[in-house]
Amino acid sequence: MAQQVIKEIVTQKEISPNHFKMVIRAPKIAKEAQPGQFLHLKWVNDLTGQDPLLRRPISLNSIDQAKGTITIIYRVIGRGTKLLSSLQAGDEIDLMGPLGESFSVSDSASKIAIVGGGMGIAPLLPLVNQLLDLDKQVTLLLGANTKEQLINLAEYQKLDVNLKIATRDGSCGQQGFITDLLTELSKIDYVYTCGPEIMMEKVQDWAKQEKIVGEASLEERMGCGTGACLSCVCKIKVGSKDDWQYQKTCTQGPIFPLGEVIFGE
Amino acid sequence: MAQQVIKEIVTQKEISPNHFKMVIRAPKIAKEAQPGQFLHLKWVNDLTGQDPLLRRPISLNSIDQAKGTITIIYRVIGRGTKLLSSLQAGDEIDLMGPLGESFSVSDSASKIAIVGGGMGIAPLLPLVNQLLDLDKQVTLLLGANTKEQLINLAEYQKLDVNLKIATRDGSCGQQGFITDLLTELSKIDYVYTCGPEIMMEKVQDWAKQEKIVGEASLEERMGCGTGACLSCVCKIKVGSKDDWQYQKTCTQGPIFPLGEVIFGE
Amino acid sequence: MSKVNLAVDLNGLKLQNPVTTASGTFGFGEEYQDYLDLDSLGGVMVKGTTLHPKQGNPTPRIAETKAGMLNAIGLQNPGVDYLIKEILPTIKDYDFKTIVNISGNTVKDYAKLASKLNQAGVAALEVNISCPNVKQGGLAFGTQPEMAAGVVEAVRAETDLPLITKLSPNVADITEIARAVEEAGTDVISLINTLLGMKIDIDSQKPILANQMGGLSGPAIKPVAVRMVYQVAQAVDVPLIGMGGISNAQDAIEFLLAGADAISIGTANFVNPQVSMEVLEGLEDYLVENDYDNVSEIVGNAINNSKL
Amino acid sequence: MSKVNLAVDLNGLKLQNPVTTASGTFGFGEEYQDYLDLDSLGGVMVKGTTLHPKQGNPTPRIAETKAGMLNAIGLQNPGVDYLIKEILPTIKDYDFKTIVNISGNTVKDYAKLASKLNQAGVAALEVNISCPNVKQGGLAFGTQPEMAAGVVEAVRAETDLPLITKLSPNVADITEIARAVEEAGTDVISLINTLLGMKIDIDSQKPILANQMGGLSGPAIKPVAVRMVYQVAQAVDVPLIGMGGISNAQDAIEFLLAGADAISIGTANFVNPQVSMEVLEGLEDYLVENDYDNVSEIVGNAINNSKL
Ligand SMILES: Cc1cc2nc3c(=O)[nH]c(=O)nc-3n(C[C@H](O)[C@H](O)[C@H](O)COP(=O)(O)OP(=O)(O)OC[C@H]3O[C@@H](n4cnc5c(N)ncnc54)[C@H](O)[C@@H]3O)c2cc1C
Ligand SMILES: Cc1cc2nc3c(=O)[nH]c(=O)nc-3n(C[C@H](O)[C@H](O)[C@H](O)COP(=O)(O)OP(=O)(O)OC[C@H]3O[C@@H](n4cnc5c(N)ncnc54)[C@H](O)[C@@H]3O)c2cc1C
Ligand SMILES: Cc1cc2nc3c(=O)[nH]c(=O)nc-3n(C[C@H](O)[C@H](O)[C@H](O)COP(=O)(O)O)c2cc1C
Ligand SMILES: Cc1cc2nc3c(=O)[nH]c(=O)nc-3n(C[C@H](O)[C@H](O)[C@H](O)COP(=O)(O)O)c2cc1C
Ligand code: FES
Ligand code: FES
Repeated sequence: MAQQVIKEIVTQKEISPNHFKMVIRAPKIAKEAQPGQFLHLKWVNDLTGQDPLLRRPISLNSIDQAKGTITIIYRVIGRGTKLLSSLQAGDEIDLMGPLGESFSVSDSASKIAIVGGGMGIAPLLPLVNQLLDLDKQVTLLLGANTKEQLINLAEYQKLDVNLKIATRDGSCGQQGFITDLLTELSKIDYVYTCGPEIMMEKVQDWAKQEKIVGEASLEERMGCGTGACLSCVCKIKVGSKDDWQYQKTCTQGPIFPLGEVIFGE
Repeated sequence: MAQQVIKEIVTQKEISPNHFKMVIRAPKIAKEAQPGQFLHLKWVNDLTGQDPLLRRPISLNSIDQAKGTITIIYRVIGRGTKLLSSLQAGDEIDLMGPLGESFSVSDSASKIAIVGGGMGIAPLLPLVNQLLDLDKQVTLLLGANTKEQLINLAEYQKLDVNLKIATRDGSCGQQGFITDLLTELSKIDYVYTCGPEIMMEKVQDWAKQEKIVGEASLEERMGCGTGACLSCVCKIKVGSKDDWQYQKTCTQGPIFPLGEVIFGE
Repeated sequence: MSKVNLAVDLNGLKLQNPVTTASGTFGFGEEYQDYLDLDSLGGVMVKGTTLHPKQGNPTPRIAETKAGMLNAIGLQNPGVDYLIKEILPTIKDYDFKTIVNISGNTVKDYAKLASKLNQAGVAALEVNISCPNVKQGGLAFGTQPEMAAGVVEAVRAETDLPLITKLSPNVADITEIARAVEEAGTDVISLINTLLGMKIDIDSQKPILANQMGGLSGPAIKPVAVRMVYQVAQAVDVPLIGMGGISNAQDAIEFLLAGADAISIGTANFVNPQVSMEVLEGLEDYLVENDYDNVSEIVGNAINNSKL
Repeated sequence: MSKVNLAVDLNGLKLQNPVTTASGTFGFGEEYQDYLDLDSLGGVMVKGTTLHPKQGNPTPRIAETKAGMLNAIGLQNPGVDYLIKEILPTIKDYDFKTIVNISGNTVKDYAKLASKLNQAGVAALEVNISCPNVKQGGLAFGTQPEMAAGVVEAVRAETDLPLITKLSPNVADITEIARAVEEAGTDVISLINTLLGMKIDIDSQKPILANQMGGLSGPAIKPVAVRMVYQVAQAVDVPLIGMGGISNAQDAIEFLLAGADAISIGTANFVNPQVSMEVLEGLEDYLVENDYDNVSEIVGNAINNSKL
């Protein structure tokens, strides 16, 4: 069950320029949250007043049930994330969560590919851990502008995953887009993707061609985070060929089946 | 010449419950400012956004030309002063000043009474010092709710002034209103007053009756602080008996001649 | 046990307290069940409903502004038949009053909606003549007294349910519209809907909303909303439900003092899903502290006091 | 030496750059001489002037709201004769264009004001048909197309000066008024004036402003202002001066993209007396960074881009 709670920040660290990692003590959320879910955050401080007015959705980057903590990793974009980055250990943060649907794990699929790009790498760590726990073979394709922006790289290097990397500046792995490496994959049963729309669209096209099922994690501007306001909708194919519906990214997503997402509209 | 500058806070201290004293390094303002003038303040911090939107007028409580510092003393009332009180040494503050007319000092007057009440005591210290420098005989009447709220009491006790005190709770001086002590005064040439309207009105009535000239320092809600917006006006008698004009507290005041102020409208 | 009587009777629409949630911001109530005790709300205005299902506008549908937000949802909803069959049964057991907000392209649409909902077991209808996000109808009905009255009369003819008419703030004289809908038979007036606004992205040099313009809501519009309630309260006799920027109990009290008999909370639900409970508690505290027995004792006090 | 051409020609009113200060918020300019280089402003709209001196409203005249403020100054001013004799001579040597904002109770008032100011050496007149704070006239002129046109025609007949007409946002369809004043012969349209609003003190249970209602300005109203500029730019051919909530260069650019040829800064002067200079610099930076030669190249781009 989702809840709204005010929690304490355990640590906050700038892990690379403009990228922050925040650990929050929230045992109940840590206990319930599943890979792919997100939080809807507000900075608790009388002094900030109502600017920005709305909350900010951020994915769970790690869920530590034992310690009762959750971790988020985010990039500073505008005023909201800038404010978030000014918080320190001991400060309080107002969060709603865990929200949204989680990634689903198919029993039959054993060879899994996960394609993450940029900030879209952030929600993948709990998924990778879950899949490894289930003894799946995981090929992880990570793309970013620079090596520094490859979120959780060090963690992944320690895990038993087949890691493939592409950076725009060539500072790590192959120079170019991570989707360039899709052709290297073979015999994949299931693919997960999260990242820029253009990347996910390419993954979807590739998966369709290769007849691979999978899921994508989407981002949309959110108001309520509860399914009430209908601001976060995305176009999802339903029924016959050209039919589609607006579905809510916050409650029906953010995870949607690959092949059904109509990107770029 | 008034200026808008961003300056550093040297110290900020809670001197009694909800009352704060802030020292700011501002050599140029310290050099130019005269007793009775005020600052128009804004908290410099991106995080606060635009709430409150407007600046806050606060009087100069001390002007130290030698050290290049100025001091303000204020009470926390609403969100603006609450924010102000959260600032710490080393933080920056945005100030416009020095603003307004200063108290005028008459060469011919030698026996001076000064009647201050509540927060209205705050702007009086520089005036007292100035008058003492000019070898005037100063009787200082200070009123407040409690002893704790008698601003600068310790400083005044060290100065060569005839100090009379009244508090509402009787914790210092006579119990009651400071205006109750007006009748004890004799042979006063000039009177200054600053405090609640009701107090200043009583001082004005008394001065009129005793045929004493003087000045009052007024407070009005301010927008610009520069004389541009006409939000801070007060009713001042002009010309013949019942004629009056709205005058600007920020530039034509805050100091106005006693006897000419129409209070309570 | 409450020490003050918070119940309000809006011309027949009885609410256990004056705190309701605004249409389009609270879904069908259930979306918020994890966050608060829905049973303690006075009423829930459910999402704007149309005769036929609507997909709504393309995204982005919202944009933030200073102390406010713009929305151009475009009335996405599953249509009245689906509402009656699939949704209303799931919320009928809550203690709050379910009020269905209806929107049409034509007067006939409104009448049909009313007739379909008449026996649907809802507490009241809120006639939205003020949605700024649909091309036809909507806004036009809300800005012309005769058209506004026409819609209300048509709906009135089809239903015995208490009728709330929701006014648009995008007019020169809101009292004119208020009087027109009162005469046409509305039981209650709710106000305000959103102000029409827009935001431009200076990098792409395009409006942020796919729909270009949208409705401005949130704290930014509160002064306009309070003013309109204050004006309408003096112009009509029917009870008012005030809204626009309410974020806390103080804001809600301002609306009551301005002449609203009940209030509705919109955008603030997104910021703080428990805001309606906090408003309810804060209102009760205010009444107790100031020795009132009944919430109605403060309604319109600012009008009376400013005439002193 | 500026790398971009910032000069604008508003139907004959030539400004060295598009940054002006809004009437009632910048006095006669001189009030701000300690804080900025007045000579670098495009224009200064001086305080609203009436035929006879006016005392204005009782205090409190202002109240703060979320991201905005209410004012009910009530047009306190020394009257047009005093303006011409005592004030204009003191500001005539600045490089900014002095624009006199005029308000009347009757059409005749406006005509007389125009005729008195015709030879007074000012750069233009701004006809305020939109002041919400005076009982008679003002607002009424701004909400009815025929009355608005009547005022403009009467002023037009008395002066050869460039004529700016300032519109009220308190209307259902601002394009209707805009077209009416364009036809009546205005050279330029400025918009928006303040939205009518109100704030109530919940302790005293009274409106905070002595005048009860006042005009809402500041960042809160920017989305409404941008929307109206965007609408009016598509409805008329005369140039526009956009205003309402501009606090920085980004805000100003939004107005230009929405279709304003110049902009005016009001409330933000109170918050930051140097804001107009910062807007000017920020605008120039934006134009340079995006390789424009002329500020006019971005005017209305959001309109064109949203039609793509
Ligand atoms: C389900 C979900 C999970 C997310 N997880 C992460 C994460 O783990 N790490 C991370 O860095 N970012 C994540 N994002 C994106 C993050 O929400 C935005 O970067 C953030 O809202 C920007 O806020 P701002 O005030 O800094 O930026 P501004 O640009 O000032 O924001 C303006 C408005 O646009 C919205 N907005 C801006 N960018 C986005 C975006 N990409 N997606 C949705 N709304 C946006 C904001 O919420 C706000 O309403 C996620 C978004 C969604 C929807
Ligand atoms: C010339 C002048 C000198 C002043 N000097 C001092 C001083 O030395 N020490 C001190 O403690 N206070 C002083 N004040 C009063 C001080 O400005 C207010 O207490 C302060 O503005 C309250 O702001 P707030 O946001 O905390 O309160 P809020 O009540 O939230 O403010 C709301 C609005 O009302 C205005 N306001 C509230 N109270 C006053 C007031 N008494 N006078 C004018 N405007 C007010 C605020 O500026 C703001 O615009 C002075 C006022 C003036 C005009
Ligand atoms: C996202 C969103 C959707 C809305 N949808 C509707 C609607 O369907 N019908 C309606 O009458 N009002 C709708 N409104 C208007 C609100 O009910 C309310 O009148 C307005 O937002 C002002 O209140 P607030 O400032 O508290 O949000 C909507 C508002 C928002 C923010
Ligand atoms: C204190 C104050 C006084 C004003 N006086 C006038 C006036 O005399 N004439 C006029 O046309 N507009 C007047 N206005 C309106 C402004 O010129 C401007 O149109 C409005 O404030 C919106 O811009 P802003 O949000 O940048 O302030 C006044 C505004 C304020 C805040
Ligand atoms: S954010 Fe409100 S429905 Fe998804
Ligand atoms: S505060 Fe603007 S004129 Fe005094």
